[in-house]
Amino acid sequence: MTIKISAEAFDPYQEIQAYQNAKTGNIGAIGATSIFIGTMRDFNEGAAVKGMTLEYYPGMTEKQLKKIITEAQQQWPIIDSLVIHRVGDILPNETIVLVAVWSSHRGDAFDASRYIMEALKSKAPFWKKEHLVTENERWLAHNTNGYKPR
Amino acid sequence: MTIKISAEAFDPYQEIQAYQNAKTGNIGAIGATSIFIGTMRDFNEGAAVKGMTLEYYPGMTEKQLKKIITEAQQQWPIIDSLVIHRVGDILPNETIVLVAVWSSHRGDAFDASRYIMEALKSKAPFWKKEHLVTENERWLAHNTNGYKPR
Amino acid sequence: MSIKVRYFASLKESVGRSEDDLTITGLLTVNEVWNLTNLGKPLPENILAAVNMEYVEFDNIVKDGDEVAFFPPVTGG
Amino acid sequence: MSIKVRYFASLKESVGRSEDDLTITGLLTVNEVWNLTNLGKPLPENILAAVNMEYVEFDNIVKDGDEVAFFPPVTGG
Repeated sequence: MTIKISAEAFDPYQEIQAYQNAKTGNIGAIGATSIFIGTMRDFNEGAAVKGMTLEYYPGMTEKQLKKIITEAQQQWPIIDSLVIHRVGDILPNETIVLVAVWSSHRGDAFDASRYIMEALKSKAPFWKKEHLVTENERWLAHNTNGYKPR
Repeated sequence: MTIKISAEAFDPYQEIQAYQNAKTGNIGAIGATSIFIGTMRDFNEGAAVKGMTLEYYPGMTEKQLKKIITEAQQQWPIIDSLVIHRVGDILPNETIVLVAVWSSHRGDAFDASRYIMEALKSKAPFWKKEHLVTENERWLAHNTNGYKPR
Repeated sequence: MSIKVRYFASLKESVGRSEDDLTITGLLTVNEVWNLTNLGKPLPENILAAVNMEYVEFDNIVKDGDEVAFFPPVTGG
Repeated sequence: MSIKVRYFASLKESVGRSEDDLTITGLLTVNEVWNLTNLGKPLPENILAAVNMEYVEFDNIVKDGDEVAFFPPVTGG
């Protein structure tokens, strides 16, 4: 389990490759990798968005992420996991969050990565303030439930 | 929608990066990327495995994959998708399959990528013959359902 | 009429060939195609059939020029 | 006893500061911490509370040295 909070833009694929290359044990047991990448869109809730500032609670954020991943590990046989979340000033098309889960079987990898994403969105202390093209700013009020059909 | 059958080993992350870099339209609409990577394990159904040969049905395999992805597109608002499946002789730790789905929202990306994987495993004509460490060979008899808890 | 018949994976190994060319007259079902090309050999359990690269039932009627395929359950991914 | 109080995101902007240091005697709930540091200002709707970086209910008792945080619903990911 590795958790990173990044104040700089990152390439999710380079991060996963570097993480995998550094792995040693258990390689041959990995049959499934489920990855989710959240990216900043340029349009949200009816408005064109030119940028975003992501605030977090240093200490609590890492603590809650660790708790979420530990809960996932208790429910599914996870071989390894990597979660990276961006903070600070973000531009459209940049990566906000990366969740990667390695497991022997695909059902476990899918279930665990989705669980981590949903829990992260409902429990990890991050807050988004959008900078609109109109020069207005707005804090997002709440996240939606990603399990429900919209 | 892009479908590739690859007789050569491929790096799934390089493939995704190259595919994304070649994209033009709709970039700012992408909020979610869900990726599944299936990897060859060195142990399966009670035996150590040193290699595998993947047979397919040229023409029908591509046709069925296209049908599966089209079904996914009808069910979820997918911006783009990439499916690459390996054939031929494969070694442990090599990638067997890559499914990537780009969408605006995470629920759609998760649902669609999982749907494509499950449909691929039950309908796309690929057959695995395992080469065991004992020098025995065996055809796998059937795939399991990845939605059910094992 | 002329029909191409193909076998894949473990079925290809058990029938001992990858394809047959079948020339006959009159209507045929997929099941009858199997019986004509594999005289006396019962269809192994769980075998699937496709006509022109689409899955079909065994009572499906085959037309001139069709490609009929028989194969075991798929195990890709 | 001494308590650190922190505010985040839109709540930080509406209270106009990021933290308070509170020194009092006697037992206190999280709700009372808010009332003491934000005299007369009602707690905005949906605000969450944490003590020492764990989510708590507002009737949770606060101890000397605790860090109490108030913030709006989270919107990461």
